[in-house]
Amino acid sequence: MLGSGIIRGFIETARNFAGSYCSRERLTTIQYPEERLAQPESARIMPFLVFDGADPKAGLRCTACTICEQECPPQCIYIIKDAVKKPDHIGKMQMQPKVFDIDISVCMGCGICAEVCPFDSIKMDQVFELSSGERFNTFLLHKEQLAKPNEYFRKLHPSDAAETDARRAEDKIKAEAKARAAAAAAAAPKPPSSPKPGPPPKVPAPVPEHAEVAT
Amino acid sequence: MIAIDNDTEVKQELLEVSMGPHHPSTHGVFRMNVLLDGETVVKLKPVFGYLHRNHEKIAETNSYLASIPYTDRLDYICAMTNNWAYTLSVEKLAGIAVPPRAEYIRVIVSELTRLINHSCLAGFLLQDMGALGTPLMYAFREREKILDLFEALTGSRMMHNFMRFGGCRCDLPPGWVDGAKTIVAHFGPFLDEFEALLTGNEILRARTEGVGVLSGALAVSAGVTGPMLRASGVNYDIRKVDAYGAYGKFAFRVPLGQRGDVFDRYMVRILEMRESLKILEQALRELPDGPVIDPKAKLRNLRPKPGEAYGRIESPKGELGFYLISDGGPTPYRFRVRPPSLINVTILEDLCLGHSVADVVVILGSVDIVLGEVDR
Amino acid sequence: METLEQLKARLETAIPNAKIEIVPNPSPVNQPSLLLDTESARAIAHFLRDDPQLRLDYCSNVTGVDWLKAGYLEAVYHLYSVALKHGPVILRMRTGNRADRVYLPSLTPVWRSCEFQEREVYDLYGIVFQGHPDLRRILMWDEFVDYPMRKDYVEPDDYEYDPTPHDDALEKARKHYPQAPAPLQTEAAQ
Amino acid sequence: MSPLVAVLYIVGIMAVFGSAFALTTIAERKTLGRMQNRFGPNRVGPFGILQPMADAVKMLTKEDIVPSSADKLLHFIAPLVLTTPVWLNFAVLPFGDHVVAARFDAGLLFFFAISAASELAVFMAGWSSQNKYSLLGAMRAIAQMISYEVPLVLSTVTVVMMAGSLSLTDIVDAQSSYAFGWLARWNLFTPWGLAGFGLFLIAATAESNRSPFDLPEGESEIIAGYLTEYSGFKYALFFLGEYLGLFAVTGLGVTLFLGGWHAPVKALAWAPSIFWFAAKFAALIFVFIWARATLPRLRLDQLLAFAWRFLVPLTLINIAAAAAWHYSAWWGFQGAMATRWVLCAAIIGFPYVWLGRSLRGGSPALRKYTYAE
Repeated sequence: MLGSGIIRGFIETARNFAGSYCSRERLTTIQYPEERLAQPESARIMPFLVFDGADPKAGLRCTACTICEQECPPQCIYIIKDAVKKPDHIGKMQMQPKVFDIDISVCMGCGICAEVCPFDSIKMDQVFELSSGERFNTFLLHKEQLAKPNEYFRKLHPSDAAETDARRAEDKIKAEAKARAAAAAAAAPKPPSSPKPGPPPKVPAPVPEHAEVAT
Repeated sequence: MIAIDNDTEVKQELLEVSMGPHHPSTHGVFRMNVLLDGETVVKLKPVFGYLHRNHEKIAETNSYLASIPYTDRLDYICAMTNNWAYTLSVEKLAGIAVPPRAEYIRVIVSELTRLINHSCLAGFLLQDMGALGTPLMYAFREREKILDLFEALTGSRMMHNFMRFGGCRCDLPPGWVDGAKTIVAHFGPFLDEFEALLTGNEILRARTEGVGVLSGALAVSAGVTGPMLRASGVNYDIRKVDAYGAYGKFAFRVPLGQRGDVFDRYMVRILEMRESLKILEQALRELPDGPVIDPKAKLRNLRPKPGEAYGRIESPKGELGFYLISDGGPTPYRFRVRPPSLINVTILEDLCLGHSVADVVVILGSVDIVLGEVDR
Repeated sequence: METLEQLKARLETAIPNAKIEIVPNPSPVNQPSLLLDTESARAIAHFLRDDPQLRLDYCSNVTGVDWLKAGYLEAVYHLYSVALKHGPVILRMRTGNRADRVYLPSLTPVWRSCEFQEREVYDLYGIVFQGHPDLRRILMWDEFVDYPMRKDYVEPDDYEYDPTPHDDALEKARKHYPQAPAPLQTEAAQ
Repeated sequence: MSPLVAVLYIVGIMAVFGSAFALTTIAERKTLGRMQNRFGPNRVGPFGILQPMADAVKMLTKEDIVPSSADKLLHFIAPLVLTTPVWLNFAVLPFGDHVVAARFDAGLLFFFAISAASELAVFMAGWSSQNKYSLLGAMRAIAQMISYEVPLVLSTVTVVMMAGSLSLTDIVDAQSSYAFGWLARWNLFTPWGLAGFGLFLIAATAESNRSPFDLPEGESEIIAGYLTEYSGFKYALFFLGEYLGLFAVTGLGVTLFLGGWHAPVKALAWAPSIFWFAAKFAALIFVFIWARATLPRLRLDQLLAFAWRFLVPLTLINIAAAAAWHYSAWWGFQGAMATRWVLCAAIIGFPYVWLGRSLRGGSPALRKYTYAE
């Protein structure tokens, strides 16, 4: 007392002053544009749409089911269904979005859209440098800007992507087996008349690639 | 103020000052209409609403799930506890059980949140006292480590959106428990360092002892909760009273103050952090295996049976409660947040009367309000 | 703690002309509540606070509910006992209607914690608490006229220009800006 | 002194302390940063060394805002009134061997007379701004500066007594010899000098409105005090004036207690005298910065109580200690030096403890906290 507490405080700041020259522990600043912290796998900033293969339009996993639109807390997703259907990875005909807009000036990055999406279509991006000097045409992202290849998703969230890819591959195998069984069943009583023999050229089966990425 | 009028008669006038919203200590979101006699406070009326966004109304138009990320933004320093209070209320309303591992994880993240809140509060308090941010920077240094941990777990540093009805959104990533153990082990020495800088400091004690004394009786009547209530010597900790979650399984003590002044409020928080470390050590050691979410719990389309429920937890700032009424629809019919910050600030005027302007800032700091929660 | 029925009986003997009803709560959590009449509410509140068996000295939560279909507003109080560590006991009071008979007795003289919360209920629901020491708007600004938490509240048509309008905002934008600025035209062209 | 030399002195002082101002701002920010586990400014130029230039450009290009209800004339001249006289303080400070602009016989008196002008400027600023916070800040400043002028002057009285002169050059000369043939005979190395230096430092901190006595501009309480309504160049002038005041009082401290431009040990006396002055000056400035990083702010009533009930009595007692030291100088018995030290330490030490206790209102026991299970 009578000044001893103040002197203890002085010693403490002096320790930090000296420590800042010899220990990273006492100089914690990350000098941002030059230095960057690695983001953890779970990091989530803004949503994006995953597509398979090379064509963002044909490979888009989104089926315009509008679940994300309904669940989005700040209502920043805006979907209009297209009249034309397209086949998905197991060959089933699905709806596709004509308009898929995300207003990222409203989006709060909660990740609920990615969580509720039953088609593994919407996932969370990790790009955080989103500021722009132009506020009119930059923040309402359309599906062309949102669509990112599956490889990108694998890079961001390797374990999540591995699980997704495995599940989708399994779905596909099951669907093919089912189609074969159905075809076989159909072939037994009468000549085969399969209208859709699966979409082998459409989906470039991402299984082997994924195995490499995941390991 | 002394004004000399024509008859050279000395006249005493009161000075009315509007502290805030453009005041460095109110951060643009809070105002106090203060009537001063010299520098002594004669009257003080807090004015809120600068951050009002009617969270309750938004929640009444959104599904139960979609309100979780909004609760992150109530008390933006302690998103985890906000999540927990809300999910607890919905679990009560819909009768959802939580698996033990999820309960443990909830306790761990909540106690880490308590460490963040209390250490930052001490920093902000000293900042308001003019210590130029040094304690705040030290607190932030430690907070960063915990935020890194939260980011690895939830993907976001502050807006965690982590808990779900019936458990937690995801399991702990590999290596997380070890990271948490390291942080817990290092936090005690940090607190010693922090206290060396502050607790014995004569200036701090002169500024805080006997300032803003709150009696236990007034505190209870005014609904003051959390460390502020306990600093006034009232033993009421919802972690003990309700023993929600897994809190019944841990040995910890509740520190109580004697005089209810600013120094007691500061010290009770420091001691509470040390107790939190004990809880964390136990929880991290005994963390059970198993699922982190009730497999029967529905993520979407939750439609609880008509009825109502009030769930509350001990958030770092006090009793955070959610009062929900369901009419059987997909959205809550009534969604009410019981914000500890707003109700703790009820007695601000009682605490400040007779003190000087400089003390108002310190008292306000010791009440520990977050305007995101006060205004909602 | 005694059951709500016992409490009701005890209250009715202690306060002779009190009219109390038990409001059941069908949800899994067992939290039924007491519906008080406005005349004896404050006497009941005093009794609950001072009764040695109850000592409900802590009013945790005060809130309003707008029952649009039933046509009344309701104030709900959650009481706990800090001294005896039990609770909650839930009190409700109902107004006559939603337009002019919106008066309820304030319980701020009994529990100080109601002060800001009753102001908030007044602000957002328009329930006027008689006997409140300082009943002003708290979250909305003083000149605001409507009560935003009521179920039939229509938000004012005060659209501010939104750089990325979509959905309802786009409709509004079109209405407010018939001569659509550039981004709206690109939006419309889609 | 020829006019040419006078002009040289004027230009030299303005150049040196003007750049010292720039250097101190950056050094202060970097030191504070290091004490708070961060870098401090390091973006403008190598290691952020050009930060003061950037600050200057920012300050000078900012809009000069004058409140419409302000007293325009007073508002305009207040920064000038603060900054102009401060320069005169440096005239009497001996920076090195025969490096002093004006050898006043009453140099110390002149110094204090000049530095009192800053109070006027501060009140002008606070009053003319027509802002409640400015006025509160100005009133705080007046109360604080007048209160702390007393201990500041009293703490220097001992030095004047021992040197027998008010001239700062004479005071430096009185500290020029070396004890035991190697250790400088600075006033700091005597019991009264040590205590006097501590008291002087505290009073000087308060006098120059530095943390923990920065109440007149206590940001968290009254925004920026009397500076609230100032912007741009005028604000920069205030800033400059405050730092110059700090430099002047630091230079005075070096002169009075740290032996002026003399080397600490005889073996180092070969270094230029100006270097020693600069080194001591920088060390003292570092102490001020260090205090700023460490201490919270006092409250006004505590500040005044501290001045009148602690510092002033203690400075008076210190004079008695100096007298005891002076009149025991003829003691020649074995261990006389140690006895004198103990005597003087007791004369200061006991009142220190007693006054400190009474200031804190009784026993300063740490509180005990109970726990509920």
